[in-house]
Amino acid sequence: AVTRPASAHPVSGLEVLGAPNASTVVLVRLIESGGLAEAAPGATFRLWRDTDDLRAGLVSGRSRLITTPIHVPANLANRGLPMRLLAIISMGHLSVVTADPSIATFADLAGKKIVGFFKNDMPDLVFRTIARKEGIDPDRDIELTYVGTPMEAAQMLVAGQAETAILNEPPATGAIMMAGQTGRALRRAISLQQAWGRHFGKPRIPMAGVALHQSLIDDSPELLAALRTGLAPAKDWVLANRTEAAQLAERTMQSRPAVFERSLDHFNIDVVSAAAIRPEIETFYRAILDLSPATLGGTLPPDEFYLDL
Amino acid sequence: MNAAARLAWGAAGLAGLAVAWEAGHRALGPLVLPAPAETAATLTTLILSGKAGPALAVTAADALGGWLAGAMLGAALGIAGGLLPPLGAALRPVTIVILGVPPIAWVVLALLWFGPAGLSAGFTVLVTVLPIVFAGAFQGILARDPALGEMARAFGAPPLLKLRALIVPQLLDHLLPALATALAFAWKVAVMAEVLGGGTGIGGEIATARAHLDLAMTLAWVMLAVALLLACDAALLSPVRRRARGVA
Amino acid sequence: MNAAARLAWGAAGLAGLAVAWEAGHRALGPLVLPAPAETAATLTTLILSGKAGPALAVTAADALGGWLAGAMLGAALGIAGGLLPPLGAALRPVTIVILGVPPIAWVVLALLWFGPAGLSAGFTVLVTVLPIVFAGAFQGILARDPALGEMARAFGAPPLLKLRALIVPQLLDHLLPALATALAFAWKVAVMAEVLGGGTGIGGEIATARAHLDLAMTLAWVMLAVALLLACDAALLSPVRRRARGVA
Amino acid sequence: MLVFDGVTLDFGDGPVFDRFDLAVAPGRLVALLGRSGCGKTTSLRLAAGLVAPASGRVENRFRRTAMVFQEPRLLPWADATDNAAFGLAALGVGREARRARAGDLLTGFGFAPADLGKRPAELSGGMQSRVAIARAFAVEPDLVLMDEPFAALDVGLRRELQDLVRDAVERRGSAVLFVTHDVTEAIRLADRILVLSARPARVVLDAEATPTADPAAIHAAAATFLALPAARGALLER
Amino acid sequence: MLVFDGVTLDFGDGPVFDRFDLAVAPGRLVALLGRSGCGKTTSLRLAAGLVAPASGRVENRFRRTAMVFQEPRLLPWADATDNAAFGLAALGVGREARRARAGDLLTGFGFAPADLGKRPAELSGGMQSRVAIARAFAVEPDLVLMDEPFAALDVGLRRELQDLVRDAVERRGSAVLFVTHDVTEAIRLADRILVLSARPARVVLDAEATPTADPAAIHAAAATFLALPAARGALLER
Ligand SMILES: Nc1ncnc2c1ncn2[C@@H]1O[C@H](COP(=O)(O)OP(=O)(O)OP(=O)(O)O)[C@@H](O)[C@H]1O
Ligand SMILES: Nc1ncnc2c1ncn2[C@@H]1O[C@H](COP(=O)(O)OP(=O)(O)OP(=O)(O)O)[C@@H](O)[C@H]1O
Ligand SMILES: [Mg+2]
Ligand SMILES: [Mg+2]
Repeated sequence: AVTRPASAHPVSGLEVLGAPNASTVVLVRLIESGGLAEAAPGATFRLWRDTDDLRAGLVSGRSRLITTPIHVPANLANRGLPMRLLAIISMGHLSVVTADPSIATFADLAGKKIVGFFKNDMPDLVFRTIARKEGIDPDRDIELTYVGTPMEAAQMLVAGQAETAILNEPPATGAIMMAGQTGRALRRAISLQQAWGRHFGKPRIPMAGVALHQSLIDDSPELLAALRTGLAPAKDWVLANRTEAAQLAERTMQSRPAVFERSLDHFNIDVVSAAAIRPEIETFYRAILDLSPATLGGTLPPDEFYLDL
Repeated sequence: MNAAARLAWGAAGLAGLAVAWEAGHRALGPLVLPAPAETAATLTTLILSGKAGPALAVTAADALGGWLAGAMLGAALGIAGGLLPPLGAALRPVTIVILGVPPIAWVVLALLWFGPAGLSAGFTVLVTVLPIVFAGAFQGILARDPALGEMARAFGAPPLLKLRALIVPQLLDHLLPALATALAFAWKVAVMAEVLGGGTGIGGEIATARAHLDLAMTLAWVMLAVALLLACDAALLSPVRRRARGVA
Repeated sequence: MNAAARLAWGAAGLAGLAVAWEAGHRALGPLVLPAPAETAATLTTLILSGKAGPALAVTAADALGGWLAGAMLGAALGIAGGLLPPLGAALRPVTIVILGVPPIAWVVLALLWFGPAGLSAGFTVLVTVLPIVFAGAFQGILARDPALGEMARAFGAPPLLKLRALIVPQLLDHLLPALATALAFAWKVAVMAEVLGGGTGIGGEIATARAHLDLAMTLAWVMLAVALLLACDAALLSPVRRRARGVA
Repeated sequence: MLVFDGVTLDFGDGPVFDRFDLAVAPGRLVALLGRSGCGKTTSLRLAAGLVAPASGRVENRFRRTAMVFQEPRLLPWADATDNAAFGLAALGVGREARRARAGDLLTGFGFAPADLGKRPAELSGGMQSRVAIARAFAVEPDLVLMDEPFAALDVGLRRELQDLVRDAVERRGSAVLFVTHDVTEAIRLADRILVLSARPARVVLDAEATPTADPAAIHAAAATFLALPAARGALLER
Repeated sequence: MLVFDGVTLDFGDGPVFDRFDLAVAPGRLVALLGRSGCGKTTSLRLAAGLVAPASGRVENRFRRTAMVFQEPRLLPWADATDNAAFGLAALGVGREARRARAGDLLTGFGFAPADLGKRPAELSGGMQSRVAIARAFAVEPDLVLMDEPFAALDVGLRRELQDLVRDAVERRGSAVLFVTHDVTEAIRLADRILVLSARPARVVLDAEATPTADPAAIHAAAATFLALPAARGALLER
């Protein structure tokens, strides 16, 4: 990428859009701790609800810094929007939660009824990819039905309407806690991250990251610099100050502090340079491309997509 | 105005809409609004590839099934409520509540009763259609001409004749537009319920297209649903509209 | 039936609904359907804590603003379309399309034009309300008595008098139920748009409650929205209903 | 037998009837005269059971009653034939049979074949009246309640239909309660003429009569009738 | 001046008028007689510009035209006073003034104060007619088109209103085109009597007349009139 000479003008009125995903707390901490105050004074933060919301923010130029599942910026880049991936902040947060004591491994899922969410979207694709690798045909060997959101799947589990569901965080933690209050025993039977590791090397899935619009990098190299220096300490603070982090999440992301805090162990936050784990990211992208090329807009993103942290 | 002129003007209106769309596309770019031509091309591919048929069948079943059930229930309750004032007064706020409760509240119930796949989209449609048709039928009954009712009583007309010869023709004046509105809602709500629900039908395909951030594909599916709605309106309601007031 | 009796019967209807809810709660348990009493208690806490007020103000602005704008536009177009048959024929399919296109198709547009918090929920409401009111106004114009129109022409009544003394009173027969239906939809759609949108208003609170898997809280917010809808219906439409046909 | 016994009725602005009595026997045509707004139409509606008296009793022991309203009251969406056949439909007569019967009646009342399929909005005022009259006579009623039935008809048609009514009374023994403003019509048709006062309606003149078709006799009788102080007071003076 | 010049009109089932001519001058009351369905109402609608002729010309050069329809055509949601004031509202008269004027007229027509606020459904047939007549005369028209306006009125009211019409013709010089079925009414009122044939309507009798209020003279003239072969053929025979 061509970078213009550094300008002395800070970016004003930046709206940071966070993915509705617990790992976003890293970027929130960075903002709240004043890490971006110099480069982007008055930056505001808001969760986006769906990709339409995100797309409108990006196209209008209101938002140029986001956290997001990493297939989204790749897809947008392939559609001609110059998006760049700076860092991975979540190494996966999917698990199979069940009340069925007979389920311990993927193989045990055969013949069971399972509730999934976001059909054909990333969580579903990850599950299907792993299932294939485990020798299970998700369309034939298991009875997979879908609901609209993880909240509904969690609700069904808690209410006893379903025995097994694929869940993300924090709904998985929330479901287990709520069921516990009524004496129903739910547990995380399978970590999809572990399962992934058996087939793709490391037991982690680079799922969510921080991405920017190229124009933001051009306008304010200082902001990029601030992100580079601030993200890792923000993560460290979150892991070290769990209670405060949960309060922060409650204030800015409307999470429930108790659930958030417990869920911290399971959503695998980390801060890793995109360029540094490009091979792992591409493994993930290829797995998705195999199953559903349209998810990424057909191809791998170009070289300039990956930024160094 | 005859049927041909009406059709021509209707086509002109739709053409105007297409022009507005094209203008929007030029002004805002493909990431916000893909070109109508591109969308139409995508739709053609969809149809030719055979993907459209099954999705369409599922959505049509959801929309029309829910519409039919909701319309029959709504019309029956509306007529009964119109003829029996206390019943009508009791039902009116209930239907407003049913109408005003956002679908998220129903989703829980629907999931529970019908499971994630099955009938929950149809149920959501029913719940939307029922109050609309109720209101139309209710108003149709209330607005009928008392002078004609007296005439029928003076001739000792049995209830069935009154219904057929007096009530229904006057009712249709209010019921038909309600049915048309409800039909349009039925398609929209069926699609939305599928988008938010188990991922079947046109709505499921839209959800997938959205997950792919593929706007042209999303709009192609929407276009298909709307085309079907217009076809349905023409096929189901126009004949009734033409026959309205033609009853003996 | 007088107003007091109507009110009493209406309350009876709502009580019936509450009983059905309680029965559902007993049959299904609190994890599927919280008790009405628990929900009401949650709602009371919400109101007393002062959280309800601001959310409610946002949603009311979205719902009523969108309703007002959509109703005025829809009524104007419906009346114009009813009086000018070619315009009516051109607008009818356009409004069906507007009605039948699921919001996902224009949510990007709305977000782009109006921003995530601002007016996009109101715009979604407008787009839903407009076709409903259009259909009502259109039908109201078409259904008017030609004999009275001839009388007015014979006396050389100016357009304004015709509108006031002839057209409006006949129109209200169809327009009022359309406005009532549209109002209910306005609340529902505003809440839904907020759930899917920027997280403000009652819808935003519902989204949060859902994320917390807190059903009682979700239903408490829904109840608040519905209560407001009923209050609105009583406050805005009942007076018009009473005055209908009372015009000189 | 139709009997009003001490009938009282009030629409909220003073009584229309106050202990009003009336009786109509089979084979009799009773004409009701009275100023506009005195309660003639209301008495027919009471007889047909369309309003109930506040107190007193209305008893209609006839088997089959039909009514010709002051306005035509036709179904706007049905054609002339179906409208005329409505009473037959109420009796359960099949569609073909009732349309044939109604069509015959209307043709007898001067309808051209093309007019039979017209809807009310396409019919002249007098044609609408004739459809309403055909609707009543199609059911061959024992009691016919007629509210100024011939007001919109030309002299020729009026005479024909007057003859039809007399015929029903004399040959079938039907009873008729006949409201009219036309004294000559009352004299031509009635077995008994009642003149009502202004509200509350009271019978101020109750005259037995002999129906006649002779114009000279009718005019003479009308002049005599209107010279009676009671009739004069009730019908002409303010 | 109102002029029909070679007017042709067809509703799709044969011509109602075929090159029909007619002229009404100020200060003249022209009565139209003819059998039911012959085209009398249609001629008034042509005069009022409510239908256009298929060919020929209708010219109405009067400044202010008012019409009394065959049916009352009242606004069901407005009370008697507002209905009678409708024509004044069309002229832009303020609400208070027009209601006062309409109320006076109706009171003159025999309305009790309580009746002024009634809606049409609460009025008797004759009361509705009177409201329609008041609506027309309230605007003090130069040309009044009247379609059997007094058919629903009792003898007394009819005479009063007949005098009102003659008064308008004689004192204000209004022109009146007056449709009636009642030959005596035509003779009582008209300066000229036209008898129309069955469809297509043609003038089969065109008689100058002298209005009179003397009952004996009216009855004699009516008998003479109906003895004319043209009138007899058009009005009485089939
Ligand atoms: N809108 C219409 N469509 C078809 N035919 C019509 C229409 N209006 C009137 N006609 C026909 O035109 C003829 C004349 O009708 P018109 O109302 O002028 O009669 P009229 O002389 O006023 O009769 P009446 O004394 O019964 O009131 C009738 O045969 C009628 O059926
Ligand atoms: N529904 C009603 N509400 C209030 N008043 C009514 C109602 N129906 C009739 N009236 C009043 O009752 C009286 C009698 O009315 P009715 O129609 O019986 O008169 P009528 O003798 O038939 O007169 P006309 O000769 O004018 O037809 C009138 O003063 C009328 O205003
Ligand atoms: Mg009467
Ligand atoms: Mg006529």
